[in-house]
Amino acid sequence: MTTEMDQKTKSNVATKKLTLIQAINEGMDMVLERDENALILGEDVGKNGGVFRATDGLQEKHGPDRVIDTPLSESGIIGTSVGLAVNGMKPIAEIQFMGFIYPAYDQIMTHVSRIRARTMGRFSVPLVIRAPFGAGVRAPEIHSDSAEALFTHMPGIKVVCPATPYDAKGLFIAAFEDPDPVLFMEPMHNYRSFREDVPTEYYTVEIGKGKKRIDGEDVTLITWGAMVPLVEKVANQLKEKGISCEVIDLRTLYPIDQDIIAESVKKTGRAVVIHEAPRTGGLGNDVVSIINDTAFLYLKAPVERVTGFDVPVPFFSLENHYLPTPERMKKAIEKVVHF
Amino acid sequence: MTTEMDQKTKSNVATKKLTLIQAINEGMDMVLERDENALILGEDVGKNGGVFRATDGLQEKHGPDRVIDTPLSESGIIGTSVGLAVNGMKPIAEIQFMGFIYPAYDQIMTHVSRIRARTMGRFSVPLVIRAPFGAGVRAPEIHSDSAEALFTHMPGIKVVCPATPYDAKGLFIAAFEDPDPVLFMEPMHNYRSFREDVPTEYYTVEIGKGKKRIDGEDVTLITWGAMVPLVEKVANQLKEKGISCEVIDLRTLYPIDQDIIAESVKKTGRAVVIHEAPRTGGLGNDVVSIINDTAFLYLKAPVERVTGFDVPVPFFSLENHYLPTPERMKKAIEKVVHF
Amino acid sequence: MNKAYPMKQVIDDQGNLVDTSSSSQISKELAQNAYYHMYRIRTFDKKAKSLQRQGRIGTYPPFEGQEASQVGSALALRENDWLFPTYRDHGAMLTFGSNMTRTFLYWNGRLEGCVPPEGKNIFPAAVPIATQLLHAVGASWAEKRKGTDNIAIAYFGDGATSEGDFHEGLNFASVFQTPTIFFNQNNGYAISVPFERQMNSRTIAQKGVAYDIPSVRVDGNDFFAVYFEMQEAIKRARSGNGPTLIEAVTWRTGAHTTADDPTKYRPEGLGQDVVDPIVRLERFMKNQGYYEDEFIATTQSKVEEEIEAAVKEMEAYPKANVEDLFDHVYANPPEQLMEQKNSYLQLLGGE
Amino acid sequence: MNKAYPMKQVIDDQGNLVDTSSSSQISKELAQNAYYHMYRIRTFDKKAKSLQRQGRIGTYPPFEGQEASQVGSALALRENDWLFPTYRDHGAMLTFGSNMTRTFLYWNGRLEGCVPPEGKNIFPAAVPIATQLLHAVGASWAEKRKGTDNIAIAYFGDGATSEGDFHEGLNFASVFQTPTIFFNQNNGYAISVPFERQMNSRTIAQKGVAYDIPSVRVDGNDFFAVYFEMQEAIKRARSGNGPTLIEAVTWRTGAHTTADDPTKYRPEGLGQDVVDPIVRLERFMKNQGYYEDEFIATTQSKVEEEIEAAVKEMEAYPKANVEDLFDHVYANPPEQLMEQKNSYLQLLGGE
Ligand SMILES: Cc1ncc(C[n+]2csc(CCOP(=O)(O)OP(=O)(O)O)c2C)c(N)n1
Ligand SMILES: Cc1ncc(C[n+]2csc(CCOP(=O)(O)OP(=O)(O)O)c2C)c(N)n1
Ligand SMILES: [Mg+2]
Ligand SMILES: [Mg+2]
Repeated sequence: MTTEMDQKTKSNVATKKLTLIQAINEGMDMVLERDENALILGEDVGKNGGVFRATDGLQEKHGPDRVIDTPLSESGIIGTSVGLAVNGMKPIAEIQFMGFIYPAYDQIMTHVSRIRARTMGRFSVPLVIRAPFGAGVRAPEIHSDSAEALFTHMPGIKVVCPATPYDAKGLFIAAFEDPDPVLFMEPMHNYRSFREDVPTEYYTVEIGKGKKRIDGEDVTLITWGAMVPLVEKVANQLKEKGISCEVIDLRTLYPIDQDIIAESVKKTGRAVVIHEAPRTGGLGNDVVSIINDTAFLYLKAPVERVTGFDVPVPFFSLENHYLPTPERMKKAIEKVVHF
Repeated sequence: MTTEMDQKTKSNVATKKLTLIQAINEGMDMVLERDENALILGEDVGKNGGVFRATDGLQEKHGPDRVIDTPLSESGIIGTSVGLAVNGMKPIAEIQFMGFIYPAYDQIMTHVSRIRARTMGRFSVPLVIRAPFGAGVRAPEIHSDSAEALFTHMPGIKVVCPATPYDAKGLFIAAFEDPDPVLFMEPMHNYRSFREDVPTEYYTVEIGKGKKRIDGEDVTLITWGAMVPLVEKVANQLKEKGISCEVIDLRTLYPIDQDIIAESVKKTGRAVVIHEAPRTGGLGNDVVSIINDTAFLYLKAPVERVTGFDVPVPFFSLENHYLPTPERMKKAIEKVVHF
Repeated sequence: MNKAYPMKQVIDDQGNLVDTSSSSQISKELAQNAYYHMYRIRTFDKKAKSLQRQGRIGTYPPFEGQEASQVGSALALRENDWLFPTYRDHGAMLTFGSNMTRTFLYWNGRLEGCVPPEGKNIFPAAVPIATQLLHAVGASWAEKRKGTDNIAIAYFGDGATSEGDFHEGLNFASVFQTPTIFFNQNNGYAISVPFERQMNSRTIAQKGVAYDIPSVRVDGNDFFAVYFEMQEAIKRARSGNGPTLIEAVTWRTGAHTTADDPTKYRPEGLGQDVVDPIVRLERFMKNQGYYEDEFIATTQSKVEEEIEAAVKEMEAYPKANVEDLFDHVYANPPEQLMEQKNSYLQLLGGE
Repeated sequence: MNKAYPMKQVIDDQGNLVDTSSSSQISKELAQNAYYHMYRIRTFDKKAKSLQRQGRIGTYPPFEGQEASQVGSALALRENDWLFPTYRDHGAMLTFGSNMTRTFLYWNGRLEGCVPPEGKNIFPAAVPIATQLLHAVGASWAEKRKGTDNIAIAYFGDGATSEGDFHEGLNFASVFQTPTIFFNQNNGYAISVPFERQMNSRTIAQKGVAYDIPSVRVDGNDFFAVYFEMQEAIKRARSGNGPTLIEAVTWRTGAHTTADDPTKYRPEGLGQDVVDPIVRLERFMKNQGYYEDEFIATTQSKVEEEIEAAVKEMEAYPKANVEDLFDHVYANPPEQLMEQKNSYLQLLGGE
């Protein structure tokens, strides 16, 4: 895993080696510290510190009035957050797993995302909705959905998805500061899979900007979330075989950084999009459209998509077949390179 | 509006001139008549005959046990339908407007669409969910959403969207006969906008097959629902200007008829997708991907998308600006033709 | 309506005082103020229906018959309270301080109709049924957190009680003891579905038991009954004693909306025994000597004038601005959206 | 647990009969059958926990402590009834006739675990909380439509009462008078959230009032209390008198799942006064002379054997079939999906 860091961290700011989930915990701790209107709501986020321990220690430190165990009620959590947010609070709502966000879909679609537009800015919902997502951790049914496309197709909300500890803390703080609602997707597969240097200070990573993780010449690999380390690995392996892959981590899924995609594909002339969610309706199609719109004349081969199949995320005995494998990625990369 | 009809209707079967909503009413009447397990559930579908009169007369004819007014509760309607369907009934559930389907999203996503897969076929949900959708009829807020992309990205369900009375009756009956759940989207703008000859007999239109509505040479226009008549009009206008447009009505949105798209774009080398839903995450992106996958080498210009903007469907004073206009379509068509 | 379950009443159909426990609080001023507001919103409602018939506004959901509920509840509120209405509660909103021109604009499909006057905590009408209950819980919870004694009221209908959000809202309010008033207008119908098919329970008030929320059933056509029960609930809320559920039993005199035809589903004559809430108040005022000709005449002319002016202003309002389609979706609209806007404006300009 | 609200009990913690109204129905056979099933599922549960610790199955949610509730309810059902469980109700499912090998397979991430034996109406465990209540309403409604007297039971926890689907399910059942039993196991916790923070009401039973659904609170650690109250509810349902809500007050002895650490949130010693339901039944059986050594010995060896065989079968089960990923999504899979399948199988074959 590349642990390239931004400018500021290359200078001599203090850092700590953190996992992705620790970085998010630290981000939450900091905003609770700095903004008295910040509060956390969710199922088991208090005493238990969250089923993944993302909010570990926060209730103890900031009090049960700031870090609040709610009833088991996703529409309740989000609907109440709307009311809190329009009245000056800055709620951070945890949805225990993204597969359980669906009961709140109505509140998010018809209110969270629309209140600013409906009231010409008179009311707004500065709400962060955190949701662990993705397969590959042998979780029970429904726990492993990747539902980003249901939210990127929802005007009025932003969708963010860090892949690394550094980005996780910085994007979380940016999401918190954002005047609009942000869905903050946490790849649970990456929660503890590696550590990297994370500045101890308060910093943001800009929403709407992707990141080039590996420079390459022959083909652009575009991905996000838990796929990022895997795609990097594939890129490194292919380098040895003489294929030079550029790897882009989108980091923000709405609004997508079109420039970083366009620039890279103009250079390489070839692209593969990789994501976990099912193929049809997946965000990969948006990336194909962006390439179509911005780099058509540079394309040397059709864009390939390596995605989850058009099936529900299966029981865990089959999940590794559902998820994009290095073999499928390589096959697609070779296909575009040798087109 | 072209009223091309299928083979069978060209022969001498009896027909009646019906509007789209009458055709759906007739389809429901027929399945209630033929299948004692068919039943209709929804808000105001009984005595009132539906807020659009889609179920007009059906309760009177088939009884309040077959055409059932439910409490105001979308998750209730769909969740109960799951239980009815796995136990031998064939429910037809009406969601009053597609913008009110969101409270039922959890039941559709986690149960309706997954039960067959989860139980290896032991249980299945032969359920038709009817939902009027789309803007342009001066309806109040939320009533005008086009949410197809939230369901085409949902493995286990099919999505159907007739644009004409003939297709409406035939696709409805096909949806009813389908062993799997089908979301049946009804373009309310077309409910009464024109009539065509509809066979009085029982017939189906195959799910998964698009329809070429106008033959053309220069560019392929791909669309569905309420956009179909509008796109046909634009195609006819441009013919006079010397641009020959092929118009394809997808009719089924999942699974999409890839062949009809590929064949046409291979011929014309140019394509424009037109739909009402917002651009980002819209089904238009899937069409772009299909073209990328199947007709890349034939493409003479990037595919254009003419869609709703990335904003919530606005209040009706602005809805005609939100919806794709003939001007926007023409601009896009001219752009691809003169690329 | 279910007459089998008793409900709180202060004045009866004939305008007689039947419960004297609050009579010391009944004054000429209160009665006249109630009358003024009920007359005002009734006249607004009539005007809106007629504008719709003439095609000058869009589909409109009349609240005729529910004026005592809407005015009785809204008048009990205080400046900084929060109001979360449905599409049928523009009477309550106007009484609490909505702008009338903007209310007409709302029903004419204009975004401006959702923007309350500066300083007024009036949420735009919830169209998706029952969703606003949770917003009221959240907003009133925020007041509690800030240490104020402001409260929030959520309006909703009988049909709304069937949605999951009704339940989740009451449970949250109960668990967190938020200062929220759940104000139900049981007007007998949810579009075409009568109360008895919406639920099997004979009252809505009893649903409070599920959450140990104090609840009360009140005659929603009796201004005083509504107003005094609201005061009880508000007192409880302001003093930190949590939420209340109020079932105001009333009657939708007309159609669900101007697009609806109640003769399709409502038995002829049903509801004809319901005494109009304004008539009832008039009778009471006459009994008490509060029904003064001059007051009535002034009220009528003042209201007519206000409404005429509002209609005029609505119709003279600058055309809907296309830029508004794009500009309010985000505080800082993303580049893609600005591109969509610019290219569309360019196309429009070039026409 | 809330001891302030009385709940129905037949035998007390010491195994003494405290309610004799049903004592004529208590027989040695019934007691021994109850014991057999409770012992059987307890042993299954222990085995599952130990398999999980050894990495031989995935995350597992133990039901230890809830055996009287699960067996008492499931034994009251009849062959053609419908059972809609949660992830924690494999005890009830096994008692009603689930296949044990497949139950292990389920917790080993295998699709086969969701498929009930032919003819058995057992739905796969609902993971999204409270969703299954509506399925039970629908399935039992279908039975009513078919004119049978079969019923459906939905299992759910205390936490589940907070979801909208709980409310919508009870309302539908009440309005359509479906033969549905809503069987709540109030085990004190929803993961880390205790009953008192999940709701402000002191019982779950009282929530039935909202729908005019008959409800009862029963000692969920008392097999007989559960079994007899179930019979009442079932009688009502089969005879066309609609749904019942049963709150079985019990206790989750262990962790929420094998991934959970209750010491993080559960005060030490809490629940230690709860007498294990199997111990309680044993005491009763000893009091009555039903606790026969031979019966106990046979039961133990029979259960051990069955479980060992099931584990063996589970572990010898053919490897998960990749084709199953694709083949059951639709009755007639679309072309696109078949292409995805074929190209993936080809790639796998080529490895
Ligand atoms: C979630 C949702 N489902 C359906 C509708 C359509 N609809 C609008 S009003 C209405 C009836 C509401 O009845 P009630 O709650 O009694 O309020 P009332 O109209 O009588 O004031 C329905 C079904 C909606 N607006 N939202
Ligand atoms: C809709 C939904 N939200 C959250 C979860 C995560 N979750 C799994 S079990 C559980 C607690 C359930 O508590 P309860 O209903 O009391 O049942 P118990 O586990 O005690 O048997 C939660 C929150 C879920 N499965 N579904
Ligand atoms: Mg009503
Ligand atoms: Mg529990």
